[in-house]
Amino acid sequence: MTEHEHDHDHGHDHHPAPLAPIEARVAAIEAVLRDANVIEPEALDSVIETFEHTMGPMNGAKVVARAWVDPEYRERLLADGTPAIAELGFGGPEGDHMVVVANTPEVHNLVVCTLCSCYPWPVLGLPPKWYKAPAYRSRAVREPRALLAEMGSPIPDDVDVRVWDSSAEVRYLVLPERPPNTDGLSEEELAALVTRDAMIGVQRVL
Amino acid sequence: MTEHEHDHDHGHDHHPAPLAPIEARVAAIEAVLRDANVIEPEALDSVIETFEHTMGPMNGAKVVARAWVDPEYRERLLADGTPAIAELGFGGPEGDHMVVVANTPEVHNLVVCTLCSCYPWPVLGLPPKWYKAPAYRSRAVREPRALLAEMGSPIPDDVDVRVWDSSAEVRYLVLPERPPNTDGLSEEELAALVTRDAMIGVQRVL
Amino acid sequence: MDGVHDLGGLDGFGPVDAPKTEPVFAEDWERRAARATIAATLGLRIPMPRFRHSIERMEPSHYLGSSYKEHWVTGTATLLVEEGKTTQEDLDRRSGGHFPLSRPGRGVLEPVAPTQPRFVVGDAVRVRAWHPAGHTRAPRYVQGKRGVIVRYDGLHNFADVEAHGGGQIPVPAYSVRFEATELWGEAAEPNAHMHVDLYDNYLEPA
Amino acid sequence: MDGVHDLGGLDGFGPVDAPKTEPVFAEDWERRAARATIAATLGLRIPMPRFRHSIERMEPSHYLGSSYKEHWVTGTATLLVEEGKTTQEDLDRRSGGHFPLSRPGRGVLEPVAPTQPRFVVGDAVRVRAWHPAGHTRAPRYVQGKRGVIVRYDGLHNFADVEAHGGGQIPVPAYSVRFEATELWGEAAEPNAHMHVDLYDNYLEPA
Repeated sequence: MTEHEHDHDHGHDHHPAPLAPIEARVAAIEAVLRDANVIEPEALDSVIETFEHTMGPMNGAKVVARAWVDPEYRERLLADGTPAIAELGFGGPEGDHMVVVANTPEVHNLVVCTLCSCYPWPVLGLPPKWYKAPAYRSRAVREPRALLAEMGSPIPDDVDVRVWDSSAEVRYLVLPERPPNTDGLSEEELAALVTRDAMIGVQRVL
Repeated sequence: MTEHEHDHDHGHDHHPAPLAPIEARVAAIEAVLRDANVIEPEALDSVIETFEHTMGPMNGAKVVARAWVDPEYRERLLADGTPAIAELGFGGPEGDHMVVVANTPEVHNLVVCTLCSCYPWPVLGLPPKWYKAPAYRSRAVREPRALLAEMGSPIPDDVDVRVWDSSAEVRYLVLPERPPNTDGLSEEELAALVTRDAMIGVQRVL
Repeated sequence: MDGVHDLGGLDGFGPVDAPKTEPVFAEDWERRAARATIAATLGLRIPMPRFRHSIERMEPSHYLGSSYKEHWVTGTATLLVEEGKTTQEDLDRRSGGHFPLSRPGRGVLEPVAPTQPRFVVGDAVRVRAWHPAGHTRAPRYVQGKRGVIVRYDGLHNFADVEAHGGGQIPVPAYSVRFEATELWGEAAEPNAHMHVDLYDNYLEPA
Repeated sequence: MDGVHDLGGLDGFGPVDAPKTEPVFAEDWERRAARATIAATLGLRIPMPRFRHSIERMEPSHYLGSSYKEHWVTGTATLLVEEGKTTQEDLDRRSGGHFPLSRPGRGVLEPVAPTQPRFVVGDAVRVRAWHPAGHTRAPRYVQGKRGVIVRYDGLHNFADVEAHGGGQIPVPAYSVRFEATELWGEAAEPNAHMHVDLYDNYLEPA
């Protein structure tokens, strides 16, 4: 960072100061938060740890596996996602208006947030970078079949592709189809088959 | 440039090579043009000199002044711009399908190229940077009145604002209104009053 | 605002680069950026729509050329300036370079009152071609387009006013289904539907 | 392609920064870039629509974040690669860093035959919602919208096929007038009209 400091005085001529490195920008914000008595950033460490260790697709996988083994749960889940997901202990910010959409032989669901990066934190954690990047957000609503084929999941022509743009308060979870030949697996073993990508809808077959 | 060369080998890892300076990129193209026997860049020096010295708004200003002093020329100019402009010796690439649009007390015209940078080279030269930049191109068709007001030319509500997006082959020239109290001026003196901005339409009053 | 953040249908971003797995925070600054963002929005009591709008106001090339964590950094710093906790100069000094911030907003606080649902599932609706200058959750790709209500999601605080200091105004929200051909014309893929979550205020009977 | 080059109506770029005067070429590399661009397009016989498309295919953040002269450099280098005169690696080596090029095209050569005018001045037309993947001169902001023919401009080579190697196919071109409210809905300014020059192939009777 220090190698850029001498350029600061030139910020107003035709050679603007070089961009501050992103690490230095974060440090500047942290310092402002402290010096202006807004809040101590460290006070949020526990929230960050929650993102890293408590939230994540392993939660959504449990919801999916339960729906696969328990038809009544599946019915509750599809009728009103939020309380059904809360039965398994998951909820909170970005997860308090959950809608679960089920893939069937006739329907494939795909979730996107074209306007920003909305994502169901309690069941999937923070979104991967590609979910928030322009290529996915621009193409998911315009050419979902081409996109899914590129990402390894071509969708047969007779399957209705349903794209869900989470543009308001609802957050979506895709319920994938249970893979064939899994009758003997336990709920826990089934959960281990469920991927983040399948619950976003960019992977059709598990 | 040399300070970046050592980074070239890292282009395929997670720290891509730094961007080559634009001067070095131009030099690389020049070298390719020579080495691949496409053409000697220097062979085009005379064309570049034409852009710098022969083309420019001084040509359009002569067209405007002539139209102000010669009603029959004005009529020909508005009926079919290209031959009328050729009468004064101006024509060629980006000027062979000219349409001239006249401002009146009831009408104000504004020219833009939203898709790229089309511009009537023979009468206005190469466009200024702002004409090619996103702010102008995005706003001219969406909020021309707000844009013109910001640029110093508020347009009265009862004046029809006509925006011309030169999206195909035609190139436009705005014929501004002749300023009041200029009866005694010669055609050459009148031409000296005409600005590039008035012939684009971002300036209404001369 | 019809900004570049409103990515639905925009072309030119190439393939989705989706590694199979990635860490929640790839680098330490990303973890600290998330922490500082949550800290600032909590400490300053910034409603989520206002935070989103602080990111939407980024310089478009910066928005498209940086990661979402950098968006958080830029939005958070912009809000700290707008709340009087720091200044551009202070951030530049602290970060040892230029600290890019978002542009000033152009949004106007619309007078909106709480309402009850005007539509039921199955109703044909048209999305208003509202194109507000400020924050909105009506993506450009559905504005002016016709769809059908497929789900009622209850009352939610209207993001468009909360983003601009108008407080929490509960209005109905729905999921609206669109035919791909209605949105993308001749470029539409077969057998595909897009669903967008829209507030009652965005809709009119079709 | 509905790329970021298609700027009409996009918001977020701030005020137009228009100095009163500027040199034709502010820096030596700009003059040399113009010379090399003209040299390459002449030497390789690149039709103008193909050159424009080489720029439209730039990485969107690069397009929006760089000057038009840098667009020329990027498009020209991309065409030199696509014509087999150089390679990415050669350009990187020659420029001593990373030389950013445009993305591969996705355009499809449409079968188009020469036609005669189907419309006359005064006809109501609708612009096809064609949204082709390749080069087009139908801006996104008028696709699907209704207007009125105000001028017939004769036959011109259809840019959409010439850009993709289809040669020179003469088709009619018109200027089409649109009401601001048709294009921008509730955000339209009063007493304003937008005119876009459109090929016959883009239009259908309204």
